[in-house]
Amino acid sequence: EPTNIGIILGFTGPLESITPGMAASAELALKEASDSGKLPGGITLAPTRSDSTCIDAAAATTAAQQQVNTQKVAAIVGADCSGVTTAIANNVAIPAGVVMISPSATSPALSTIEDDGYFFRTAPSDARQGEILAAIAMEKGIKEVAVTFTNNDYGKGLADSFGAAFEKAGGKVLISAPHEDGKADYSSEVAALQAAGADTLMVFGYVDQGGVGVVQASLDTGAFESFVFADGMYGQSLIDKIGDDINGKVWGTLPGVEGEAADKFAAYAKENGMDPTGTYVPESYDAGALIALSIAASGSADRTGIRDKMMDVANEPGEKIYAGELAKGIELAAAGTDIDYEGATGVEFVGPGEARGSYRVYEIKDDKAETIGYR
Amino acid sequence: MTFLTADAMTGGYGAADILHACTLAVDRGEIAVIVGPNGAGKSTAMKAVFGMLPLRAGHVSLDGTNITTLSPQERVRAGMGFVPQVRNVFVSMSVEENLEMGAFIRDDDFHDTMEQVFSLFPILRQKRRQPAGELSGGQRQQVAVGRALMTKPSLLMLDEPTAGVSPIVMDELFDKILEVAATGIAILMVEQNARQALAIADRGYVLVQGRNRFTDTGEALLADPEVRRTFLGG
Amino acid sequence: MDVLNALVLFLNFVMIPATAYGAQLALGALGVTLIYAVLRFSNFAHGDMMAFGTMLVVLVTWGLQSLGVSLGPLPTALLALPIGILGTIVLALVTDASVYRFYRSKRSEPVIFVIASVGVMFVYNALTRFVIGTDDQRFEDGARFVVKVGDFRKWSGLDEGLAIRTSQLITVVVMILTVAFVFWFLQKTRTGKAMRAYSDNEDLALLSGISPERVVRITWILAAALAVIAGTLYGLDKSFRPFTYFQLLLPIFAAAIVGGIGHPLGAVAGGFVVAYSEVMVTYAYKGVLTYLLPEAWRPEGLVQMLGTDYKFAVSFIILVVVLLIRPTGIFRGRTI
Amino acid sequence: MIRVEDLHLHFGGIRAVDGASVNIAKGSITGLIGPNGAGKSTLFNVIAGLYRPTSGKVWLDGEDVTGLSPHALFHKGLLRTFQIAHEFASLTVRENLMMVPAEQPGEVLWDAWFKPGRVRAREAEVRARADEVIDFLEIPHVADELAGNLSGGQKKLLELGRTMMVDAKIVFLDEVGAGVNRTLLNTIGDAILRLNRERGYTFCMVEHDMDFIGRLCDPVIVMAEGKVLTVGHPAEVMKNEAVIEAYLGRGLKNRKASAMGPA
Amino acid sequence: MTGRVASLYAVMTALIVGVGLLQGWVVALSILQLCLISAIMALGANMQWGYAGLFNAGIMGFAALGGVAVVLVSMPPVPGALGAGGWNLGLSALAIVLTLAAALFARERVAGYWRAPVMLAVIAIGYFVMRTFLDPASAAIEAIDPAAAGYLGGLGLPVVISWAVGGLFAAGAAYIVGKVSLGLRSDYLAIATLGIAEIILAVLKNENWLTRGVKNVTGLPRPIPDERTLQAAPWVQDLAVRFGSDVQTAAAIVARLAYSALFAIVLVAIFWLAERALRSPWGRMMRAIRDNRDAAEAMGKNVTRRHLQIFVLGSAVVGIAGAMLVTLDGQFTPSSYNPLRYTFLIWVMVIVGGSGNNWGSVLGGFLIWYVWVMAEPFGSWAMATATTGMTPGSFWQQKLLAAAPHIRLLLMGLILLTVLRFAPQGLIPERTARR
Ligand SMILES: Nc1ncnc2c1ncn2[C@@H]1O[C@H](COP(=O)(O)OP(=O)(O)OP(=O)(O)O)[C@@H](O)[C@H]1O
Ligand SMILES: Nc1ncnc2c1ncn2[C@@H]1O[C@H](COP(=O)(O)OP(=O)(O)OP(=O)(O)O)[C@@H](O)[C@H]1O
Ligand SMILES: CC(C)C[C@H](N)C(=O)O
Ligand SMILES: [Mg+2]
Ligand SMILES: [Mg+2]
Repeated sequence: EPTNIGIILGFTGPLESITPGMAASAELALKEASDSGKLPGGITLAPTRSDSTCIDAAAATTAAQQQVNTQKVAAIVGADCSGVTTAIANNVAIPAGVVMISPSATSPALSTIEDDGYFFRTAPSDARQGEILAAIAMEKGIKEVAVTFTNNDYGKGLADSFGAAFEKAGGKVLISAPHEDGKADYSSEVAALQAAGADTLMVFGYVDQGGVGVVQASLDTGAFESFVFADGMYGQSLIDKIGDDINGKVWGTLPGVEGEAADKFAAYAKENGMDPTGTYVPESYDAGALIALSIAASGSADRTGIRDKMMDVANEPGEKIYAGELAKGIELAAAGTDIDYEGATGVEFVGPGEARGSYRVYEIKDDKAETIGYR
Repeated sequence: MTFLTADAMTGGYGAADILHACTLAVDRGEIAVIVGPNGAGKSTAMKAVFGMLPLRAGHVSLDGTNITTLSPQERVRAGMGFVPQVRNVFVSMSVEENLEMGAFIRDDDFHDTMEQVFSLFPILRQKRRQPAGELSGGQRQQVAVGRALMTKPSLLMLDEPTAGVSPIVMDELFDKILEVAATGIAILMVEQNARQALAIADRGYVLVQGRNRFTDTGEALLADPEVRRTFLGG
Repeated sequence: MDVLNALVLFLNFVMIPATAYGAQLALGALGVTLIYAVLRFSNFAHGDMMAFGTMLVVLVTWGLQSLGVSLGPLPTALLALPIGILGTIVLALVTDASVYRFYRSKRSEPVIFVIASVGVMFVYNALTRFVIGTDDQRFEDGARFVVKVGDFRKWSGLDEGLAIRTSQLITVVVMILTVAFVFWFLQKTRTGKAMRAYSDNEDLALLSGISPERVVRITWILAAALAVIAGTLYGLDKSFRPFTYFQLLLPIFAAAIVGGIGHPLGAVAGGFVVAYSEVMVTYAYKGVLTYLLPEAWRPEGLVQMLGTDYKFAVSFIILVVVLLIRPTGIFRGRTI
Repeated sequence: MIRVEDLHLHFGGIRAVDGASVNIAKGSITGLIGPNGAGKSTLFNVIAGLYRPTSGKVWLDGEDVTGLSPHALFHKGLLRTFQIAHEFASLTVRENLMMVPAEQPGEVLWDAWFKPGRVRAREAEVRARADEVIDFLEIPHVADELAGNLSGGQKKLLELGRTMMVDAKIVFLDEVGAGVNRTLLNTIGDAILRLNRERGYTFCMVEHDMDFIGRLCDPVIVMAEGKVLTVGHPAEVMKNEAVIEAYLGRGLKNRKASAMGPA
Repeated sequence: MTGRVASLYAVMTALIVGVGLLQGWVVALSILQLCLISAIMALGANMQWGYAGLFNAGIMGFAALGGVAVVLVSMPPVPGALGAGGWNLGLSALAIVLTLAAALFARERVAGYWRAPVMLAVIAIGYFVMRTFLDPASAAIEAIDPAAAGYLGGLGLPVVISWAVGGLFAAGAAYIVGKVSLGLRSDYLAIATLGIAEIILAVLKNENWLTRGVKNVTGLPRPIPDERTLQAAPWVQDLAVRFGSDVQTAAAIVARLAYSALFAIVLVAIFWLAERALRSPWGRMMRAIRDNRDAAEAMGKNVTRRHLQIFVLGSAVVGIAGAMLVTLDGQFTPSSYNPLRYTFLIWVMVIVGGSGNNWGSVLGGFLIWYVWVMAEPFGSWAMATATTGMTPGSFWQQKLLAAAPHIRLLLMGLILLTVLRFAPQGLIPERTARR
């Protein structure tokens, strides 16, 4: 009888095109853990998917409720969007005492919910990314920018934190305008952004949503010559889509760590036929892996036990465990040895159980995103 | 065998029958008029003849062929034309287009027929470009009859064609109906202007509660004091 | 010179994109309006019918591309279009036979049709996603630009550039041809008139010998063709994603209604009204004014009536205002 | 009672009513006749508040009521029927009648919710009255039928019945007779006379049946092309050449004519 | 209640109980809570469509306004927010009122040709005056702790009060909307309301000073103790022991029962009023108006006013339900409002249940919500079953599994079409008084 692990992501709705990759990544971790055969008591982990819809809090909580009460999940990977994540956490997971690890909900507000220690996220809060983007921009000598953000808590929060940091450092945001995702046309947004007179456009959107529409329209009309992308805009699909026009015009950040963690995940993911560069794919793997490791460390699939061990397996001290090495990690953890799960993103939980926030800085060159440093 | 024979039609809209063995007939070149109180089933009988009401018993034949099972559309092609009592024009289309639609099943040149309609109802020529929905009640009635004439039917069925038309137009309508009949077309109509209608009718039917109460020539019915008193308003 | 710069700026950022977008909306609205006019209901499945048809076009285009077929500077999708249209016509006819025909025979209220179309929308939605998934799909090829920004600058010597994409040009041309055809068809052909007659008074159409089923069939054929054309042009110009096609439904309806639903010219006018107003009301006129005004008068702020945050609302504000001033839409609705 | 002064109503280029001035005396039964499209219904509709006139004024009992809404006019005692029956299709015949009277407590939500007693009492009264009207119209067998299922003529009767549910000052009848069986029409004519004599209703009716007009109306107003052609006693009017030419005609040409009438 | 009604309700009850038996009572009760709220929304929509034939496609907007009320009534005030922007907010409100007054004045006094341009000019000027006050106010308010607050905050009153206030908000908005748009024909009314709902949402998403916009307000107060408090309560622990369940489940059930009871009280009250109104002469009048407004008008009924009344009432009911929904979610997230879920789904409820019939609307609310949430697990289950025999990882297995979430839409569509097919008047058709 396998132990169920809930995977609650927006399989339908506005994020439906990135969630399959995220789910597959989390399932990869669960499968790796199960296949190792080393989980205590011969536990095997079975993912059970359900749909968060990304936008409908009521439907999402009902889905979560079913996961918790019917599937009797030991823990949940999810949800994706900050809004539904908050709803599920507050209404279902925390009251029922089920650990919930979101790979992608990045709203700063999630740092402060009363979670009894049940809520974690492998993605950093957007408060941090804004500061980092501002700092890099100043270093590059960018003084005036236009900002466009996807009109949700993620985009707005990021635009706010960037704006504050940038102006504090002496820069100027000439216009900060939202765009709605999934709309038909972005020419009016581009027209207004261009008219403000900045040369650089900061794009805080989603890679296959409005963000790419804005970039495409800007390039076509020659509105902006250079772009800065936040995490949501990272993805090969954008580069493929826009083509040569984009080379040399973009730099951006996304959660990520230097070196080993990322490399190992990239190799491991490719081996398993997945795209490691997908949005929040590494974070999803980590969310799944952390649950498996906590089960190993606590010796059973008990819900509260998973919560109690989470910080231990994720943080120092201990032996570092990377993607593809879960078997080793489980063995050690089950034996009571300290481990420090690094995983795909160099997981390090701070304060209220969220990733500290390391960012990879990249440029788009030769039809590829090239890493130029880490922060 | 008459040109149109509707024999012992029984049927209704729901469970209860409206028509009870109602029989109607009309021959080529003849005018048959149905009169009767409101709600007697006159319109229902017309619909039944035209195939718009499922019959539980009885049959309809046209020119010797049994058409009981034909759809209204097929009956149009078989030569039947019908002007319903209500909703009988295309309100959003111009008068001219209404007439054109009347000629929909015709493949020959129908401009002569249209000319004839216009000379019968001169007001329609004036209003030919106006949507029929903007016409007065009586004008619409003229459009409706005109539309049916456009089919060049061999049987023309009219459900109260003169309701709401002025006396002069009514006279002209009856004149025209006579003319049409004279060309060998069979005419079956329901009328409340019963005295005028029976005066030109070859056959008259008085329908009461879905049953044939009196059947005779128009003149004979007009002369019958009981019919006059109870159905023709004295 | 400055005047020219201002003009080019305005053309490049406002007129050209809005025209292309307006043409796409117009084609979508034309389909909606046609169904409304003849079958008397607002077809909520239209957006997803567009998605389905475009999906077929995308699949066929990929097939052609892999066979090495191309149209030179024009997108291969144009070759695939007829097949997509055919497939969608089949879908529309099957849907009609299995769903709508029943309600027609029962003479149900229009709202029943509307709700049934919501059901159909769900089903189409799922169908499209089953086949092609939820991702963004690219199928554009051929030359991307007719006029490029850089080339234009070089050629004209102006500071401001101008870009016209192939897809924008094709969109407008196809839109004009299609609308002209639909117009001619409805106003001049016998079948077209029969459709109008049917839409006006079903019973009487029957009495005139017009076959209702034939009229309905032709309506669906036209609507399906329009949907696929609109969807494909939109996909070429932006990209294909099932979800956006659902979202497109709202502006399309707005366009149809602003123009006067049921009126083909209205659909076209409505499409452009919605598109232009979205862009013009939220445009920041600072750049244009800077070119036009003397030094001292140049604006400090953005000179923007409404932030782009309200862009989506703008089309509806316009809609509401138009309806209040002219409650039947720009053209009087419900006559074709 | 009703005075209409130089009324115009233009639909775009069409002058449906083109400078009509009309007086309807209190207690009279005034007939309004004229060729199809003369503007009779339109004049009715303007007086009844359905259209706002392009210009001109309407007085009711000395009060300017131009442009008042139909429901306001109803409360001033002006009722009308429609040429094309406007029944409430999903209500029964009885309900059609019962919804007419004003000041029903049950039509105020508060009372409907919290004062069932008062509502019931008034309902009983209204129902009794509706049943009287139904008997009067000789349609008791369809009292509980949905009005949408009535025959064409029955609907017209219902139209008339609704005006009998309240005490009106003036009733406008737009072709009540069209499509109504002549025997019944005579009964209706009697009813109109009775209402006129016993209750003091004023009537104004459009009708194409000249016997009916001749029996009931005095005076008769003849309209043509949006204007008043002449006014007078029916017998006089029917002799008027212009009226005969435009409206009455000279009867059937012959029984088996073969030539087309004059175009 | 006729036999048909009773048996349909019995089936519905059985469906929910079935979930309780198979998936646990917590799930069943979770569904029940939302069924109750959906039923209330459907009742509101039914008043407008079923009673009066008003096609309101802006249900979403009124539901969202109900949500606003929850935030403004029940959240604690944000210290300093009123001080920072209060004056300017007041002035901009004044500007709006003055502008409207001036516009109305212009409409009265300016005749003919110039009326529209003058009114537009007045509104434009008023708009810019309003903006000059509003912009600094909103900037000042948003500057206060933007990550956690940055908005006005609420009054800190008990959350149940906000349900009534939500109704009032929606009613107020409906009054204005109705005043402008009720003259329109039904399809146009539909699209105008659809548009107005989008406008309301655009305001809620972008005016951050009001309800934090897209940054959402979370942690709304609850009308009953939260589950963690319940878990700690001795009587709940007692209950858990008595029924042999764990404390969490017991607390979850208690909480859901409490919510359900609250919602049920509201539902019953609204249902009673709605049903009583429909059966009264008032309901008869409304149906008459729906059938033929010209004739109703000629029979002395003030159609415009009655339409406005029912539009306001129906919207108020939707507003109440909207407030309840937000209370249950514990958060207000403007971006979660989309027409599919908040307008069309409600419409489906009304039509499937049987428009014009309150019993039908309630049933529709229950059934459609049930299907909406149950379709999802069903999809996964169906696909899992369908692919059991296949080689794991094969193309078709992958494809089918990936399609699982879309089964929900497919199923929803098919159920809708099936019900409509076999009961085009809805499951419980309108009772026409015919014998
Ligand atoms: N809504 C409208 N738009 C345009 N023209 C109209 C409209 N309504 C009526 N008319 C025109 O106004 C004229 C007068 O119409 P009205 O209905 O008043 O005639 P009427 O005297 O009642 O005729 P009838 O005896 O046939 O009922 C007609 O020529 C008609 O075509
Ligand atoms: N669609 C319908 N559904 C149910 N009953 C109907 C329907 N149409 C008519 N009836 C009923 O059938 C009966 C006969 O109606 P029909 O219309 O045939 O009368 P009619 O003789 O034409 O009367 P009129 O002279 O008033 O037009 C009436 O009692 C009417 O109530
Ligand atoms: C999936 C992600 C792009 C979601 C986003 N970071 C959010 O918090 O809403
Ligand atoms: Mg009849
Ligand atoms: Mg008239």
